[in-house]
Amino acid sequence: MSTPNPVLRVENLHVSFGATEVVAGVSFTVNPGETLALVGESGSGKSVTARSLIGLAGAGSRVRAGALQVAGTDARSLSQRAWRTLRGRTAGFILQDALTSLDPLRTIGKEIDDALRLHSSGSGSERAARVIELLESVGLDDPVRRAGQRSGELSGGMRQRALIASAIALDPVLLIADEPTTALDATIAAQVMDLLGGLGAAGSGMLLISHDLAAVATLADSIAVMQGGRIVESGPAARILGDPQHPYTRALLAAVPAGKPRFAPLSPASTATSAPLHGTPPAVQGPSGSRPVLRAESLSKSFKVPGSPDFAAVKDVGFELHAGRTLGVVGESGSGKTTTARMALGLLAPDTGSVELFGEPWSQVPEAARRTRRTALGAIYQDPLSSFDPRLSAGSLLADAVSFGSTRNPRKHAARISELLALVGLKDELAGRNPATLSGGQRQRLAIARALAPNPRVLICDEPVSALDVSIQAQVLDLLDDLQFRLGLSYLFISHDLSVIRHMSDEVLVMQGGKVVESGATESVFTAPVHPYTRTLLAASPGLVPGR
Amino acid sequence: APAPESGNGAGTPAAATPVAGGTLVYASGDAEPSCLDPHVGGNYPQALVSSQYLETLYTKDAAGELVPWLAQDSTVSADGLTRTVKVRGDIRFTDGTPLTAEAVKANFEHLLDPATASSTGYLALGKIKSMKALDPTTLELKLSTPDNALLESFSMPWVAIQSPAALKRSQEENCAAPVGTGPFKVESWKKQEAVNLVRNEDYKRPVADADHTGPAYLDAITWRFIPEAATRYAALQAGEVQVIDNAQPDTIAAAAKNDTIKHLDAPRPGASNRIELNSSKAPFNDPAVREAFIHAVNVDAGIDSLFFGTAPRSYSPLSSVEPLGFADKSLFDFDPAKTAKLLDAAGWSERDAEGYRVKDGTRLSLTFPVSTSQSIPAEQSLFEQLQATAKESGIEIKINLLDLSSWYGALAKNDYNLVSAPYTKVGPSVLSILFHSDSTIPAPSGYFANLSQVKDPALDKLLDEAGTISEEGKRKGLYIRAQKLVLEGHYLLPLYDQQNHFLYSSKLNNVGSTTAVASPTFFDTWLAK
Amino acid sequence: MNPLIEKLPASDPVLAQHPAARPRPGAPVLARVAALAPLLLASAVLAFFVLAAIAPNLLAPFDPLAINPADAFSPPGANHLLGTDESGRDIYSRIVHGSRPSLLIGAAATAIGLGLALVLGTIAGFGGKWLDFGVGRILEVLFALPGLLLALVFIALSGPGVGTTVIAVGLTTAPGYARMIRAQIIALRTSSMVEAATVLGRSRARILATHILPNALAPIAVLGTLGLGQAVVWAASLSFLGLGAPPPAPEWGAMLSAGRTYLALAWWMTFFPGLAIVLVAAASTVLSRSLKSGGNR
Amino acid sequence: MNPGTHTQRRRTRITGAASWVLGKVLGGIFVLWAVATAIFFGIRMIPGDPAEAIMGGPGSQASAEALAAARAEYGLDEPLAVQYFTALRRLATGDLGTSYSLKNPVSEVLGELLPPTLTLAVLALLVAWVLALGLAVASTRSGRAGMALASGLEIVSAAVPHFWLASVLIMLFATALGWLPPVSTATGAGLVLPVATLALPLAGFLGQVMRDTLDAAQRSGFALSARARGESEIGVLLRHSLRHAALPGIALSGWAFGSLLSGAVVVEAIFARPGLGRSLLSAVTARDIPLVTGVALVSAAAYVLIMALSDAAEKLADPRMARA
Ligand SMILES: Nc1ncnc2c1ncn2[C@@H]1O[C@H](COP(=O)(O)OP(=O)(O)OP(=O)(O)O)[C@@H](O)[C@H]1O
Ligand SMILES: Nc1ncnc2c1ncn2[C@@H]1O[C@H](COP(=O)(O)OP(=O)(O)OP(=O)(O)O)[C@@H](O)[C@H]1O
Ligand SMILES: [Mg+2]
Ligand SMILES: [Mg+2]
Ligand code: NI
Repeated sequence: MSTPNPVLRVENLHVSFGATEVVAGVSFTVNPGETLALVGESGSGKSVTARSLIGLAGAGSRVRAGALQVAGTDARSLSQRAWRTLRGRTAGFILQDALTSLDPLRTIGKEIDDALRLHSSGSGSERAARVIELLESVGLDDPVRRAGQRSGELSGGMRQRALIASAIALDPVLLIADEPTTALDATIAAQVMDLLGGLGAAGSGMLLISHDLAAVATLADSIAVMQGGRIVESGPAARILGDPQHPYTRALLAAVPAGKPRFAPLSPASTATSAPLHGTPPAVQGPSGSRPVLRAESLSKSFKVPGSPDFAAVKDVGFELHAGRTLGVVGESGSGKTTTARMALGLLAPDTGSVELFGEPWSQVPEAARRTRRTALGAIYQDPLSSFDPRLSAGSLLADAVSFGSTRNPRKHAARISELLALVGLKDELAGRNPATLSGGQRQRLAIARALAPNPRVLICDEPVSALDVSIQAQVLDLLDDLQFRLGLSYLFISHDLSVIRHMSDEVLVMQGGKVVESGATESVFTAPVHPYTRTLLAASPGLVPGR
Repeated sequence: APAPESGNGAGTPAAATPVAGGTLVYASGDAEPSCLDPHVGGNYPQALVSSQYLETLYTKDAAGELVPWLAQDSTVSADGLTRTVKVRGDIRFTDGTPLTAEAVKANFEHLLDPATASSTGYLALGKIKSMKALDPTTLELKLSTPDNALLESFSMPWVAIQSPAALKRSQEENCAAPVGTGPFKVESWKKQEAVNLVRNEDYKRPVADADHTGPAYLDAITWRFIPEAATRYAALQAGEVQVIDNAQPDTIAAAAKNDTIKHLDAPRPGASNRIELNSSKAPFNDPAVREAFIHAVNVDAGIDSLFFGTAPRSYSPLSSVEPLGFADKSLFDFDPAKTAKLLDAAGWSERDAEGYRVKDGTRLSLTFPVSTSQSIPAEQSLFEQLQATAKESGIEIKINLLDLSSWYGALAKNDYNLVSAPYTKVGPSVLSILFHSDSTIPAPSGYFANLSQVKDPALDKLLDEAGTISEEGKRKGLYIRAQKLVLEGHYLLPLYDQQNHFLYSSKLNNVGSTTAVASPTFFDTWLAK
Repeated sequence: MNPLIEKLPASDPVLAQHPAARPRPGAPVLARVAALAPLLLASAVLAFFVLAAIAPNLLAPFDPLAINPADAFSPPGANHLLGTDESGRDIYSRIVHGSRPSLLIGAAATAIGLGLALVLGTIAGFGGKWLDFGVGRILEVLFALPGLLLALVFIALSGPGVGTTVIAVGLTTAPGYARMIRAQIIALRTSSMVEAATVLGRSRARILATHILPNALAPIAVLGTLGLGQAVVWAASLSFLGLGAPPPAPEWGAMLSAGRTYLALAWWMTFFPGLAIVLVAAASTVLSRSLKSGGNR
Repeated sequence: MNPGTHTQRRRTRITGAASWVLGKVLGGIFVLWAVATAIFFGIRMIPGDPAEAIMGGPGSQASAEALAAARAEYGLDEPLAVQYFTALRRLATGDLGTSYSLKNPVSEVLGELLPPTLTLAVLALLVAWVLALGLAVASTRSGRAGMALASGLEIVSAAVPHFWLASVLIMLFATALGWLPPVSTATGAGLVLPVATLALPLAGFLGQVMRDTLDAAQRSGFALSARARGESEIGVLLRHSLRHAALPGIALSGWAFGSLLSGAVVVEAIFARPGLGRSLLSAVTARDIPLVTGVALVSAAAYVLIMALSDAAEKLADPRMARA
């Protein structure tokens, strides 16, 4: 850690907004050619730290530091103009949210060109050539055409690549990447990580920020773990991953589902529910011999797109979900997972094919006929908050669900409501709160409680944990496991995260471009994939086994 | 008659020598006429603008005497049924057509043709039965009854003489650019912006009492329409325009303190500005209630505060410029005690919760439709003050502000107890129009002029006789008796003369001569450089 | 220029001794009050005028209709706070008494506009494709007609007066509201909240009644507050054109209209009623904006 | 991607544009038809005899024969349905009829009145834009107090009634200071006050929306990225935020134009400016059906056109809309 010329040296950094200090005395060093990973849960101050390094901590911020040296200059005494030279030229910055970090009104070519124009005096055509070169180097196909496209026309991965291209345009000695892969699905995330790894190898120092310890493991030379604005543990990557000392670091590592068997608890805190979790699946009927609770047969759905031919979102998808089992659905973004789920829920009529619930027609009957049977089928979404009526408190939401819509007075069903809250591990007093004031994990628990209110047999979970950070995700996954075990529920579980799917499902369905490309028992699909697409997916997954 | 002037305009001999040239910009507050030919319809805004390019057979001189203008002379037969008019032979219209007896005949025919839709001119010539040009300059008119107001009628701009050739054009064309004999002629009319008048270079004959002969001094007149009083005055102050009409009382008062703006007060002839009391229905079918009302309202206090001394109170049905006008101040004093006595006696003795008098369960309530386009704001405020003073005597006045169409609609439906309607006509014969029972018979449109709806055979007889009698002295006596009758019958509440105030820039010299209906003419006017 | 980053000792975070690091208790309170100031001010303004509308005699020293020609055109002063008009009536008292008709016209017109809009918007937003299309066309036509023409024709139809003004202003403002309410309802209809309710087995009618309409109401309250001020301005414009409340009612628009004749002589006759209108409209905008941001929070 | 797909894409874009235009044209025709119909029946419900309006307006003492002749000439004696279809047939051929009160063909009258009103409205819109954007920019760069001040200015100016503002402006700039003429002229200094009267309240409205968007853009991820790239504050503003702030302004401009036409009624009356607004007022008063219909149709057409333009401008300025 004491190389004479580090590209970045931070000592005793404090950042506060008004009276609250969000970064409280952080110190670290990045050497040339080295990658430092800054990890920690949401809100621990990672992004603020990163932004402070380039003098953009945010409006109303107060930044103080014992030392802040970027490529040898003391950044603390820089003028505005000097800061602008530093930004982009000396330090490249990749913002947390790739989806909003490019101006939707401008072409990515222009955005990248800006970086060049601001710092070098190359002619227009030289710069244009360099833009194409950069786009090519971040692995975008057809860079000439891409340069003329705007962020709205690009997928998340392409946007992130474009953003990286603009950050590395001037070969900065320091690259700061704030959660470069959160918005991306596994295949793309792996490619982006590869790209960043290549840059580190090229000699510049990199500060890589993530909330996912496992995800950064392959790239980082050293790791610093942040919690509540402080670094609680730091050291070489191998030591942190292999022999974590701080309890918080340990919890972070344990929360990663990859490699954990079905029903193994991920979170030490998840024992809030009563029964200890078993290491074996509950004794319920296997896939063969029993009648499936939910069965879909050759579902297809296309959407009208103005000005182009209809778009087939789902093509000939079929599956069976058995009582007490979990069917995982995995696939890249846009592969038709949600559309399939919506057809299963009877919210969307399939063009062809049919869905049966408990052996009876479901998708073909009118909504009025479905309504009485809906109690058997529940749903959980990625964004629980938007599925709540914003005017209702948590208790009222549950009362509404418990009473089948006849009352919203929580007192009338107090017993059942507290039972439900206990079931998902929420305290009773939360009933009076508005869901908007709950944390992400609490909201998802509330959503699960509401889905459970009418005693459903089947839950359709569409990316239920994708918005949560690893430790919270671990708690929610544990809860779902526990509920399945205790209530004998069946899950149709959708996720793009392979490790989550592997941990949760008995069988899997791999979707690509609206089709099921591979299906079967989870372990056999994961250990012996047949379809090339499944193989790519698996190869892309960071496949980290802690303690390795 | 050129009216008494305030300020020091044309009255004093111009110290400087007139210079020719320049364009006068006139800003009118009236609605823009839809037709520049005053034969069509016939209202005061048309009279104002057409006085610049059309002339009449007769006019009035500075002393208020009727004098021939396009006419040379006129005689009437002993029975009063044949009128011979001799026109001047040396005049051409601006399109080159000569002025002849035939031309005058063509004008009268135009006025009497229903397709022209003349109202004012049509009424003025209503007694002509037939006409014949005896020679190029002599026109003989046969009348259905004697009409001693005919020459006065001839002096009104609504019967001005236009080129017969021009009249033969379509009405649309003639409305856009009538052709006359005046010192100016219509060059163009840009709707909603301005009527552009240019000097008639061939004009030789002087108008009555003119200071010079030959063409006018001004090159041109731009006749603009600026409906907002405040804007109009601001434009005059800014020097954008040189003359404004419909000047507000407060601005006239302000202008008096201002050396650069002068004032021309030219009260209109004919009727005074008055409120008529509709005697055809309750409660004004009871003369006692009419009288009570007249003593209940404090007109003088309102005029004092609102008109800044620009509008002397009138006590006559006729304008103060009418020589035959008769006034009786004693009938119109503000006397709530008298009102109370009269109303108590008439059975309106009880009061309701709001303090209004009640009789048989009906409130003493008067509907007063007010046309927003005919009453200036000061007048509307005056009405509000009358409303407030009447309330103290327990009389409710409901003022309805209406646009012109709705206002006429309310009158046609007899949905009014009080109304104020202007009427301009030269001479006392206007009394017949306003108070003769014949005038209660509505035109097909529902319009009628006798708004107090007096139906008094004695009055009819007086008016008929006064209109046909040839002896001037007796005519005067008859008209005075008629006026006494309507005043004492409490059919109307006179307010003041029909207001006709002009403000103009002191750069303008020799402003002040007017036509018989008090519309200003600018033949002698010149613009200081 | 201040450096972006202040210097600290390299190690030893002497946090406690750093003056700025300690929370300053007064500052956030002050800041919060400063942030609330416009809202407080707006509420105070509206409260004043509402009080004036409810109990004008509490606030007005003079009878708004009592004329006193001798006292006409007195400038603002000790006797007449905001001066007198052409008939010697006290302007301040007239403004106070004018609050009731003016606010009532504004409120009633807004209510009519919103009510109409709610019906149209609900039909469009929840009535299916064809109804939506139909209502959409109707709204487009209403938009294409200049608002004033609509009001003028309506007033010509039924004669001027307070009732007519209310309906005319309501009619002219309805399409704008309807468009917003429709968008609101469509957004709600396709929201995951409604989807969740469907999954729980709720019927369409019930979802409309318990989720969509109640949630559409909050933005309507925002619109209504904003609309109140705008409706007062509209009504005043009609009064200005001589199509409003009949005299001598002290309605603000009518006062303005009368006063502008005397602009050069007595500016206070125009200025203060205009100020009342601007104050009400601006206050309702401020209130509506903070309602909106409160709702978003 | 292969060239074939490119052509395909271009073709869909072209047919897309064509169908957009077709949709706008059909929609526009529908709106015009509906406006004509509404006015036709609406105005006939107003008390007052159209024949009288023809014969010189209210209070005319036209004879019964003259009125009958006028009715016959203008086809007013036919059944209402016949009149309606005749009127529609005429409108379809572009014949707007003859004004009752002005006696001129309505198309001629409108041809004279439309340009001054358009000039006024377009200038007011431009000025409002400049003011709104200027204030938005000035305030985002001047801290909390600046924002509060700007917000206050916007809210107050949006609340000012046109006629009041006009009176105050005349008093101030024409009478007291004598800088500007109180009466509007076609061009030059005379335009300043009327344009200001219309533009100031509009600027308040636009400013509120634009400043919110500008503020959001200034805080957005892409602005932060740009700063992180070394972009100066001015650069962020010019290259990024302003374009975003303009979008809601463009979307509102169609609506704003409609409100400007209503505002023109008042402004044209006060500043004695010829134009559609002023003639609308007098046409309704005079029950001049053809002229009212004409004015309504022209302003509806202007509205439809402006809406289409702002739609197109929105699509141009915001590629997200183009795809939607
Ligand atoms: N501009 C700001 N004003 C006030 N508080 C802020 C601001 N930016 C960040 N914070 C607060 O600082 C804390 C740290 O935020 P930061 O964005 O650094 O977290 P993070 O570790 O990056 O979390 P995540 O993993 O969710 O990105 C949070 O509590 C956040 O609310
Ligand atoms: N209502 C709709 N109208 C048009 N296209 C739609 C609609 N719903 C979905 N699609 C399209 O169908 C495809 C499949 O969408 P779907 O939401 O099922 O994907 P997904 O696998 O759930 O993706 P993600 O992981 O991003 O949630 C996408 O290309 C999407 O754009
Ligand atoms: Mg972050
Ligand atoms: Mg999905
Ligand atoms: Ni290609």
